[in-house]
Amino acid sequence: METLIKANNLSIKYPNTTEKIIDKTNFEIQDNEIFVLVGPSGCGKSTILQAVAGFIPADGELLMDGEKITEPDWNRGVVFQNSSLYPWLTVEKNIGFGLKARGFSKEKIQKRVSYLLDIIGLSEQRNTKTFELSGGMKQRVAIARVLANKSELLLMDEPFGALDAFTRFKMQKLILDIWAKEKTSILMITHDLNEAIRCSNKIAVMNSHDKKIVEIFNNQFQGIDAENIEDFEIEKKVDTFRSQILSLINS
Amino acid sequence: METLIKANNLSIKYPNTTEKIIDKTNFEIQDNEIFVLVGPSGCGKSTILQAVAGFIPADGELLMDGEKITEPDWNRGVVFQNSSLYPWLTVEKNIGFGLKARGFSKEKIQKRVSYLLDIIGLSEQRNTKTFELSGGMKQRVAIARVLANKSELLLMDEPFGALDAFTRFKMQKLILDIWAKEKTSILMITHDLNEAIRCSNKIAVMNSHDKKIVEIFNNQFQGIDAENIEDFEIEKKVDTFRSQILSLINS
Amino acid sequence: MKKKSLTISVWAFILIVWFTVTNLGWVSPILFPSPQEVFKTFVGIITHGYNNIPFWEHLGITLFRLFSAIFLAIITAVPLGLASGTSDTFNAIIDSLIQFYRPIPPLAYYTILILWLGIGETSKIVLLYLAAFAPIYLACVEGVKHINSDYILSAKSLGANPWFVFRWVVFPGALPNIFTGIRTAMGVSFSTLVAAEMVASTSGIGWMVIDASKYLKSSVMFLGILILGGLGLLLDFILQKIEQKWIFWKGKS
Amino acid sequence: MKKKSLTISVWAFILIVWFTVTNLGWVSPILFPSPQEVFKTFVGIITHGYNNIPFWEHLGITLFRLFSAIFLAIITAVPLGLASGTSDTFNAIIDSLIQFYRPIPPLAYYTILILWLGIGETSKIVLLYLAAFAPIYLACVEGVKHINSDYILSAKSLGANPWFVFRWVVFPGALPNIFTGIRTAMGVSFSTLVAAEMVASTSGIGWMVIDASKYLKSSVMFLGILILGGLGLLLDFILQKIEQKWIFWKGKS
Amino acid sequence: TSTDNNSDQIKIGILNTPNDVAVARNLNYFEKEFPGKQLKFITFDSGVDANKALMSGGVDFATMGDTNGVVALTADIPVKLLWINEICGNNEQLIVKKSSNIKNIQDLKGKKIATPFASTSHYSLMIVLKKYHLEDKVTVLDMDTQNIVAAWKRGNIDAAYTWQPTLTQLQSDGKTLLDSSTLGNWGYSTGNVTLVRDQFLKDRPKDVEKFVKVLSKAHKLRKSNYHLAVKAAAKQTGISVSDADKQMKGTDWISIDQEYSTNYLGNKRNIGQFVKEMQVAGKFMYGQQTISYAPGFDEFNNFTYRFGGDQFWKH
Ligand SMILES: Nc1ncnc2c1ncn2[C@@H]1O[C@H](COP(=O)(O)OP(=O)(O)OP(=O)(O)O)[C@@H](O)[C@H]1O
Ligand SMILES: Nc1ncnc2c1ncn2[C@@H]1O[C@H](COP(=O)(O)OP(=O)(O)OP(=O)(O)O)[C@@H](O)[C@H]1O
Ligand SMILES: [Mg+2]
Ligand SMILES: [Mg+2]
Repeated sequence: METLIKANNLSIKYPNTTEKIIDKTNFEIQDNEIFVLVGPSGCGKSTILQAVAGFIPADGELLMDGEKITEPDWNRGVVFQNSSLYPWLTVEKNIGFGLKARGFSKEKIQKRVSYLLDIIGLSEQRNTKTFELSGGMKQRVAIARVLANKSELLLMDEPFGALDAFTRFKMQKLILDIWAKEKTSILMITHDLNEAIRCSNKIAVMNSHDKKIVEIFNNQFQGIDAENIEDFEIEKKVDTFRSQILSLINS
Repeated sequence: METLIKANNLSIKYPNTTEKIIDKTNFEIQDNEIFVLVGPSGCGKSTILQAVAGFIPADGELLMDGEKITEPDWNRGVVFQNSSLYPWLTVEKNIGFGLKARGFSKEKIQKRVSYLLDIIGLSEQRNTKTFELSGGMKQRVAIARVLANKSELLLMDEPFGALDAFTRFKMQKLILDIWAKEKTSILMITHDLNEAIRCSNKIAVMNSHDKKIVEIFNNQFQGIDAENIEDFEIEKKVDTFRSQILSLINS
Repeated sequence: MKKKSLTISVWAFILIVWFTVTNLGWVSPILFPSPQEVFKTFVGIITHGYNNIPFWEHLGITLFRLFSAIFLAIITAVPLGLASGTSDTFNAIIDSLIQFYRPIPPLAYYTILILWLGIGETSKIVLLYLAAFAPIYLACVEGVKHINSDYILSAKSLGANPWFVFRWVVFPGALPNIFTGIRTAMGVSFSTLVAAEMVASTSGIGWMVIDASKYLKSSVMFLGILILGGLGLLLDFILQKIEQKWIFWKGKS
Repeated sequence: MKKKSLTISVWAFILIVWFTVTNLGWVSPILFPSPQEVFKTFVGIITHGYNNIPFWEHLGITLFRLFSAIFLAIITAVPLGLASGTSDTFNAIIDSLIQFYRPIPPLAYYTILILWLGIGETSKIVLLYLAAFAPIYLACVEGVKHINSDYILSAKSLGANPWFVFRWVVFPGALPNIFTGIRTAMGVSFSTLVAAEMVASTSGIGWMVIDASKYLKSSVMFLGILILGGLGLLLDFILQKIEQKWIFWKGKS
Repeated sequence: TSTDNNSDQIKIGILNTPNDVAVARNLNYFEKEFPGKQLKFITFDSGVDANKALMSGGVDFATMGDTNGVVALTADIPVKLLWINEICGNNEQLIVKKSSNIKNIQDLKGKKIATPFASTSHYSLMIVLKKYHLEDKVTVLDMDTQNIVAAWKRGNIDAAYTWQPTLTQLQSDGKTLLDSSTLGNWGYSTGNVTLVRDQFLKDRPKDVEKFVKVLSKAHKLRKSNYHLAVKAAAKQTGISVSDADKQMKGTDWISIDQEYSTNYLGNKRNIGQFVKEMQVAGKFMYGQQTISYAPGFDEFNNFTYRFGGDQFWKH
């Protein structure tokens, strides 16, 4: 496996304030890995994601494929908590947005969009206005819009935070399916530990005062439905794992 | 125990549509009981709560203390998902709103507000503007505002839906503490099964097509932290209970 | 609908009071011409025109002035406003100028416009144009400033270059505001219409009212006021319809 | 700040161009009086007044007319607007009347106002009042309609009677809108100022501009325009400050 | 500014009163003198707007009160004083309400008097007030003629100095204290004059001569056939013949010989009396702060077009 993102002594502060939000943190995201970031509200999760996206400048080393990240790039697609689809464009046009911006031909765009609509199960809604979709549907379109670019890395900031528990569960499965098919890397933020356990390869934990990632766990339970485990041996392990993470978060 | 709320063949439709959202459902809420309603998005949970609050009219029988519910009343306090505190009033004035509206004396209001500020741990924020509070603080003030009236029933529609997992956990404890102190009844909606299990005496389940409450469970696990159970025997039982509810929700 | 019938009754009531009061001679016909009188004047002006110019020509020239001004305002204020909303430098250059001229009553600078541009159509249209410019400009700046920043960040991280972002995100994102600005501009321009037609005109609805007021022809004044009121409502209604059709996503997200 | 210094440079540049062009005699001094000339006029008017009336009296009478009108508009439009926003019946009665008169250019009905109310202060103040009324009224209706319905439901289920709900929820909830309405009203009224002072005045800043334009005293016209622009900015600035202080919760929730 | 050199067009600013221009228009004198040329008549309510039009090149000729002519001179508008259309007499009057108990000019003390500012009436009124030392003891209101009628009817004003046809509307309950012929006797004549743009004069002096000839023809007609002239003026301005008669009787139309004599505009060698009185008016207006300086005789001398007159006025 190769290293896709490398952060070395990464520090971040917002231009309008003096205080450092992130102070000398280190992490790596490998190729084809789902890297999930958890931590209490306000600890700086979104700040890290925005730096990786290239939305805000950072001090220290922050590399993608060995190159410094300086500005947003199609190779790092972002899914926001509130889908941020363009209401003036149809579902199809939203998904094709990145490809059009990058100058692909109509046919190529058409083909890729059809394929993605199929994956997210919204082929029927091709020409629907985005504001007529339900929350879950919107989030699926937002994911497809990012996938269209075949970018190496997906960045997702609490992508399912606004969805109800049941829709959320389905979306987690979708993400895992897509990840298996498209062989992409994902950096995801969540405040739901079960979601983290179900989706990730690695779980990076932050607490409210250290201004950095305090621990990165390898997660052996990817794919598991953490709320409904049949096998009690496994359940015991998951519980221990969860407690471990929780105590670090609250540390 | 006495019956506080009694719904008999309750049907509800919105004035501007023809379709019934709730069709002949039955339930009872007893004195000093926490009654939690769960179900998929759009099944009509909020609709039932609004009817109980007296915000929308209902067909069939809907009684509180044997009397028909026709309009909002201070005896049924409502906590909304987004606190709906009045930003033009301080924390203190928000909490005292109901008492002032009902004509209580300044001293009485003062006393009750101080007591409640103490309970919710915001005595310091007495004169703070509400929009300077964090989400969790706001929700605590919203609960105190309703408690001030000493109403018999609290109605809460996903009161912690907008809070992060960690704040949420604390708020659940607060609710149980208050409930123990103030001896009130609560009708609460949530889409978090663990929250339902932790807080409720009874769990009423709805699914997406029956337009009614399909089952009401007695919950023996009140107070438990469903995500971190030490005792494996209990954990097993909780899991079975949760699966049972989930399968009904998805039926 | 109960509401509608109540509204109609109110207007009917006003008409009846107007009719009664004027026909019983309780008020002087110069202060308050009777409805029949106004209607007769209306028929007369429709059939024979006013001051030897057909009514439709008066209406036409007024609308021509108004629409020319709005059109010019749109094609200049929209680019300037969008630029000013997008670029801080450009904003620093242009914004204070517009903020300064905006509150000045148009009549204050009309004389100077006439001295500069003559008494013809140009000065009239420029007066209306200046009234219309500021609201559209401000709406564009506002529109750009209030675009959901996630929209722009999304576009950038999808690979859009600045021009693409502008064309497909900033512009459509600001459109609802721009359209509101155009409606406001139409209103402001419309209310400047009479002032614009006050000097060296011999046609236009606004001029008609002014001319009538010189000779105290009350029924023509009333008629002109009613026509202007109706016309104002109609224009705004049309703009509203266009808005609903073109800016279908307004208020949605 | 870079932005601020750029803005200052722009104004400095304009001043320099103005100075150069006029002092080299490239334009006629009636079309474009020189800055020194305008400044000299300013000093003259400050010290000796205009038309034998001190400058401060001109300013005072203009502000008196404006503020009287705004004050009257507030105390009438706010209750009517709130009532119209709250009660459908009341809305049906009053709304269409206001929608109808709103677009009519004030100058169209000024003559009729003069016929009805005379040439004194009354007709001037009423003209400004009518211009100010509609924006405040509409803002109140809007304000009431857009109050978070949870606010009202909360209040009811906390035991508030309708009057208490109105006083402590509807009114403060609509206040941010009302204040925006007042600012708009000030703007609209201000831009009607010159029209109001055009007839039978012998004082007021607006009248000064009109009088100067009769005698083609360009430097006075320019000065009047500059004063009106500055005054308009100042008034809006003051209102904005008051708004920030009183409506501290605006845009928060 | 649109200084078009379209020599097929003549743009003439007019007042909507029964004057020599109206007579000439109605009898097609202009068309006869300028065959094939495009004549554009633009009506102005007052000299105020006419001056703006002259300034911006919107008209080549414009008729206005002589006080507006003074304004044009001090505002440095590139124009020349070409013609006196009429001398004001009893067509402009100081009129008071019968009910106001004003018997003589002294009684005006404390009263409200309306007049259109910057007009000849305004000037005449101010002269009267000055002569009787009433300047600071009355309220002078600036009103358009139509507003004077409305204010009069409502009783908002006690007196007005204005002209026909407004006067007729006031006369039923009004009493005349004095008219402009008296002012003329005092040496403060007023009148309506026509100005021509310098550029036009320079480019097309022949057309200017023809223009004067046309107006002179109207003046001659009034002398030779008063009734025909009144009828033509009435028709042109859309008023009744009797109204036109009343208004025209109040004014004096002087012959072309008189125009360019020392009594009025002056001749090649000497400045005219009317122009001298305009200079006095300028001094007075400057004293009133209505204009920015008081032009001297020299300036009025240059302002007046009279040297070319010798060659053609005998036609
Ligand atoms: N644009 C900004 N300018 C200045 N400070 C900011 C900005 N955005 C966030 N912050 C501050 O940075 C800190 C970290 O914020 P961040 O949004 O990264 O937290 P988070 O971990 O994503 O929290 P949450 O779970 O609530 O989304 C907070 O203290 C916040 O106040
Ligand atoms: N004001 C309204 N007018 C008409 N229909 C409504 C209204 N509010 C809700 N509905 C409809 O009633 C149904 C039930 O809505 P309700 O809000 O009660 O669902 P819910 O169970 O609370 O869902 P959620 O978990 O998303 O809050 C939905 O189909 C919704 O479209
Ligand atoms: Mg975040
Ligand atoms: Mg709900």
